[in-house]
Amino acid sequence: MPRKEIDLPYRVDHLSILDEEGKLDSSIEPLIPDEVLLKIHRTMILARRFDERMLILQRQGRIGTFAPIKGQEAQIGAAAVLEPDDWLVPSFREMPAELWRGKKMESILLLYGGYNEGGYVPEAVNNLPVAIPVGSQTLHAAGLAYAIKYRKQRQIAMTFFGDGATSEGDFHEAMNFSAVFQVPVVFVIQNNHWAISVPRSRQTHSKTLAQKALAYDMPGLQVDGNDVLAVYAGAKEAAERARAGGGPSLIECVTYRMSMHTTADDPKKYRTEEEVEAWIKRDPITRFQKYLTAKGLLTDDTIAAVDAEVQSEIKAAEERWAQQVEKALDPLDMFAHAFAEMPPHLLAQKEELRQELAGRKKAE
Amino acid sequence: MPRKEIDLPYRVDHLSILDEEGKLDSSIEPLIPDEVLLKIHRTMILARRFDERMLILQRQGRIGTFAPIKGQEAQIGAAAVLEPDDWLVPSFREMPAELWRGKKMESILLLYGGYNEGGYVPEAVNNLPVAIPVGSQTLHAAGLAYAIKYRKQRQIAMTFFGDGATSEGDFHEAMNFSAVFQVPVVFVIQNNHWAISVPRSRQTHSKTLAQKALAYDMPGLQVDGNDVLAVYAGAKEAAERARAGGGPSLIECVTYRMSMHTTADDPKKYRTEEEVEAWIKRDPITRFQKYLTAKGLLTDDTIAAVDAEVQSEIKAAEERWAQQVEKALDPLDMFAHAFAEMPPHLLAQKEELRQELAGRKKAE
Amino acid sequence: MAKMTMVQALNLALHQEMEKDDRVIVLGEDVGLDGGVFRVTDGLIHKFGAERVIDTPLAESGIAGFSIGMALYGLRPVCEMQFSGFDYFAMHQMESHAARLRWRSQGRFSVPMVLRAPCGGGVRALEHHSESREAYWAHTPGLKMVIPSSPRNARSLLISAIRDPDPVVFYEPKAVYRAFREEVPEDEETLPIGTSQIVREGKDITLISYGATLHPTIEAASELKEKHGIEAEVIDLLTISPLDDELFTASARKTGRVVVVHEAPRSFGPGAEVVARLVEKAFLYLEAPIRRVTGFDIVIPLFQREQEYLPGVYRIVQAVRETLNF
Amino acid sequence: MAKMTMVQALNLALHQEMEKDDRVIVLGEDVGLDGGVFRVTDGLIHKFGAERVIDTPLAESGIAGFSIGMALYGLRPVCEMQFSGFDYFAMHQMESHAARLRWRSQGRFSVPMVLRAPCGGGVRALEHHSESREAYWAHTPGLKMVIPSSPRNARSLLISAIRDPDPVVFYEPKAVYRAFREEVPEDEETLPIGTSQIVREGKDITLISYGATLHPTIEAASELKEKHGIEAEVIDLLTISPLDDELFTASARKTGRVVVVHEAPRSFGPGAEVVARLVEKAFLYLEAPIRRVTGFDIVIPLFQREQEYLPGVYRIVQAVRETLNF
Ligand SMILES: Cc1ncc(C[n+]2csc(CCOP(=O)(O)OP(=O)(O)O)c2C)c(N)n1
Ligand SMILES: Cc1ncc(C[n+]2csc(CCOP(=O)(O)OP(=O)(O)O)c2C)c(N)n1
Ligand SMILES: [Mg+2]
Ligand SMILES: [Mg+2]
Repeated sequence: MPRKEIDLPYRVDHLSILDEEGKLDSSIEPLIPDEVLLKIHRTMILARRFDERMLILQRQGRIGTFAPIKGQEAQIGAAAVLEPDDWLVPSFREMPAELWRGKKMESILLLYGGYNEGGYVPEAVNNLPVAIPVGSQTLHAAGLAYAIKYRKQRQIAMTFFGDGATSEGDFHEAMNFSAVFQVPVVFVIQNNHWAISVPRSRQTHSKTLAQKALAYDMPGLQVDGNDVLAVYAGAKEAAERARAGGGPSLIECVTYRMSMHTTADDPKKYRTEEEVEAWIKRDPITRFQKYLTAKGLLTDDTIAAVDAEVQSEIKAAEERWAQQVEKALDPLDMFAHAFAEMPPHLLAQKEELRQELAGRKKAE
Repeated sequence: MPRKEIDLPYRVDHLSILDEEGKLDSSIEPLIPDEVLLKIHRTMILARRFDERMLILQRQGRIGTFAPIKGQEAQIGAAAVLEPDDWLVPSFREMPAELWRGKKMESILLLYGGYNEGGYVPEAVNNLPVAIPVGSQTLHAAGLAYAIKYRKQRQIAMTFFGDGATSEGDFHEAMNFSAVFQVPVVFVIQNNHWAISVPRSRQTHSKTLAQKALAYDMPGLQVDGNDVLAVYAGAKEAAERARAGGGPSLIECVTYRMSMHTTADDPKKYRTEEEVEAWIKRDPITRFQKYLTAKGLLTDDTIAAVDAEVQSEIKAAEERWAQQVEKALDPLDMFAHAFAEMPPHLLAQKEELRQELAGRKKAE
Repeated sequence: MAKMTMVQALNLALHQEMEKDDRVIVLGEDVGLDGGVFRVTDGLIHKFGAERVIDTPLAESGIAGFSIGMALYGLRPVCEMQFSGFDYFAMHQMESHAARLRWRSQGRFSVPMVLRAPCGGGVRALEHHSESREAYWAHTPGLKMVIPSSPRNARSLLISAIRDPDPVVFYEPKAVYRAFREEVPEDEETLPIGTSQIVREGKDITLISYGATLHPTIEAASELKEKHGIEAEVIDLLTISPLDDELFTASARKTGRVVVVHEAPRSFGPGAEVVARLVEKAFLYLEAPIRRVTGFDIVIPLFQREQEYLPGVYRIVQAVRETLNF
Repeated sequence: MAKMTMVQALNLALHQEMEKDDRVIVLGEDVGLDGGVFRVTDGLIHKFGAERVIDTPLAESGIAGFSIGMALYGLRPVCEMQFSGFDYFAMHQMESHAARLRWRSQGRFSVPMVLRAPCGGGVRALEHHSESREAYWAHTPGLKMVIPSSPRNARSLLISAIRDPDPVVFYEPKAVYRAFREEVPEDEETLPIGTSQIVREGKDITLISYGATLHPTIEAASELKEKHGIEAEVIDLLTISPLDDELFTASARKTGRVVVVHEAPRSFGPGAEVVARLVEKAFLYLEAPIRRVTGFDIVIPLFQREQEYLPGVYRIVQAVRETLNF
């Protein structure tokens, strides 16, 4: 009895299914219907192309600062295990997952183009808006999951956040609440190796982020985050456990931010080209395409066709965006949605602004 | 490679040296000089008696709310590994450790008696004042330890906090910062099984609190917190590691809050008498006395003598307290120590109060 | 009708709202078996079970963020911060999410939560247990900030806060919790958030206060009448934000003289906003400077001296007389 | 003397203080190799090493609490919150410890730290990157709150803040960071915290502002003079708390009319305190209501509309003319 090791209920595994060369470990290949595989592929391409397009728009000054997602498209594997009425609780780098979940590109452009209206979430979609304060949204996922459990629904909540976010107290509190109340939530870390200029190794001293689950007796799994099959399989396992009443899980997706932190950032200040190049070899799209090609689901031609299609989708979205911007011209709308009902002082302030704008117009 | 367990650098042990009956595992008995053993014993008795006395004073209305420490006196084992110039960073239930570190009883009475002056910390003592916001002080210990490392000193910082405190984001951030910067700090959890009315089992889902160290690749150890030898041994190991540049450690002391949370609390609302009684059998003082008696260091007579001595020490402290209260009569002192130099608006407000007090006196 | 303390009245409000609406969930530290450290949630767990009356882990940001998640799902969480002196731990969740999610989602989501916290001094408590920082919340766009002053209005306002479609920070003055009893009708009663009340009519001067300091303010008004023949009108703000400036402006236009009373620190405190509104809306009617009778701009002292810190009858009476003699 | 932007001037202050005093430590998110997202800490890590220029984990309460620990040991940490919109995460550490430890320990300990944060709108940023919540800090006993308006005073005030024996919250208006250059003497220069300045003399009206909105205020003063022959005196507060009410009171006594300008939301904002002080100290001299030209009481809109939210020259000129026509 004097000094003895304590048995802990969990160990931490690493999961990889499709390696960098696109080689498959078929013994653990998840069973995904062909049309879903193709839809995942298509959304990954869409996300990649839309990201590239946003970068151009940003450089042209047509939208403001945003956080590119290049390299992190395999996150769609996690979103793909969600049912339509499940809840997605993203940070600011989940554009791929959001597209999978039906977010409109024009609304993303509206948001990063600087219009409040871009935050609108359609009634049918259970996605929370982008959350910028790092780590803070994880608690909302925990609370949503509690409400789901309270209402005895089959839904789950899935929240995404970065390696940096694991340092925030809110992440700790969200993990702890979720484990204590055994609620149906899946925590998905996008470990893209950097929090702006701070490398994963300086963010925390632990060997993995997945092992942080041990602090809460929660299952934790590390997956190759550029392997969409591994991401899918890990998320599926966690989602099924959650739906079956087995409580929360943590998944660390080891991936890489191939681009800058945001368009305001210059990664050359803090990381080497070699590192980036090494990761480009591990591109999630390339290896998934190899897999799908080997499976006979894609050819070079159909890949090119997908590319062309998403490009025209993006173009169409830009047109809808332009129309929405036209409609969004009234600055007085800044007062909208402050409260369900506007209190007198805001009515008065809105009137002040109306008069000011009218006066300025006249003065011109 | 596909799915494989990740090797983690640490395991979590439980350490117990002196069991409930006072039976010793002599293979791991720490080497503590007799006079230190006796001083630890004496301070445990002093803490127990002073706590009892404070409860009486509180019930008499002579002091206000405070948090009794009964049952947690073995924490002195941890404080006993500190050098005089090390830093003690307590919560509000470390009166025993504070007495060990030279805190004056009269100053404790002054504090809980409602005088700001009770917060004074003598120049020679590196104890931070009581910290009430749960968990928040752990970050101060981490920062102190960083400063120690920066100044290349041999000191360490030791911070105490409860089981409930491990739920706060600040605990997580303090653990993470400490591990990242590998600073000389020892985190000591007083797991007294309750955070007011919330039992340890509902505070967090993990089997132990010690395992939370795994989230940071930090050594974590659980010790029998009513076994002052185990507490000492665990803390010694951690302190030596810290001093040798080995970074932070976490120690979970499994103990019990035998009394109420604070004097404003009624534990009967949420816990059973049986539970309390079971823990009274594990009293840290009883078993330590058995050990010291078996060692030939104490007899029933010398135990009684210690008791009488501490009682008269307490009485003397109360007299000094009364004198200090006499001196502390000026309410204008509430403005003292707001800033190094009092800004004009505070000078003016102090003058307002002076005039008010003078006016009220005249009006009487 | 029964005579109740504020604690009992708040407890009644929670009982009735939970009974009526299964979206209402109570959560916080020790709100379950313990019934809250002040017993405001007493008995709820026995009636509604541990699923709806949740003892949470010890983490304020967690409690607030978890509540936000529940509210987004359509529940109506009423969370308790054990003392208002610990709600800064939850500030970022409230400022950055509770207050913004309706706006951020452009109306799709809302956060109908209540954050309750005992506030203020006067109960001989430890450090951090006597603070008044309502100005933080009042200054935060997207939040409402309510502080009742009596059992009856506490009950009515808490019901309104629970039913409010937007987040409400609800401070409960500890000094009033058990200070007196008041008739509280059994039948449900609400009070509109954003509306203040005249609690005593007068023509010579307007006294504006809320929460615990309303009571010395009323006492001061009595003393002013009895000893000096001064008729003070007393206004209870009840809601700090959105601030009802109509009523006190009208009163100030009538009396021409105003004293604002609160225990929060003076500088950048709630009283400053009252003064600013009066200057904006009743400038020509003001016959004397508006005095702020408040806590000082220091940490509220430990309990032996807190009565000297807190605005009391003497301080209010003096300020009124000086204002009238101006 | 070199012409510098505010970013360069702040960087100079840090370089010089770190060189002079090895107690000065810089820490925060991305303050090392990246030099801070606005480059205020650029180059420091190369000169002073990673031990003194610390890239911390991503945790604001951690950064503040860690700094408090260092300060207790006698160091002089200068920590950066990446944006002021994230400093609420650190609010409890600042309110409950930084602001109180001198008092709590009755003078034994002190917390000579600086908490720097870029504040305010006008740089077309994302949500949470344009806030002005200086009133939270200004209302907190035990803290000082400083907001410079130009490269030169930013440099002098930052040096004073670092040397200050007590905690200083130091907000840096992003809109000014690179807006213009100013001569900044190479030799060390300090400005006393708690002191405001007249930046333009005038006799007709007093305009009080600080930080970014000082500049449209000055522009408005020029326009008022040129177009309307109105001579406005402009005061730059520089320190929000402790508020220097002597200078603006004297000015108000002279002009009789005052407009306060800031971009923080109006209600319970800094302007209210200025009004309250003027009412207390210059009542008889006021010839018109004091107008507050401020941000509105809503979340600052995303960038397409932020210029309509922020107080600009037009809004200030209108308010001045209305005040003069009162
Ligand atoms: C609470 C908070 N602090 C600071 C920031 C500024 N910031 C934005 S993103 C970021 C790094 C985030 O890193 P990580 O969590 O790894 O996500 P990633 O950006 O890599 O996707 C920082 C510091 C913020 N948005 N929120
Ligand atoms: C941040 C914060 N939240 C709430 C409280 C109120 N409170 C005081 S002690 C306590 C329980 C603490 O439990 P634990 O950490 O286990 O320490 P113990 O009291 O058992 O020594 C609570 C909730 C507080 N002091 N600080
Ligand atoms: Mg990252
Ligand atoms: Mg405990």
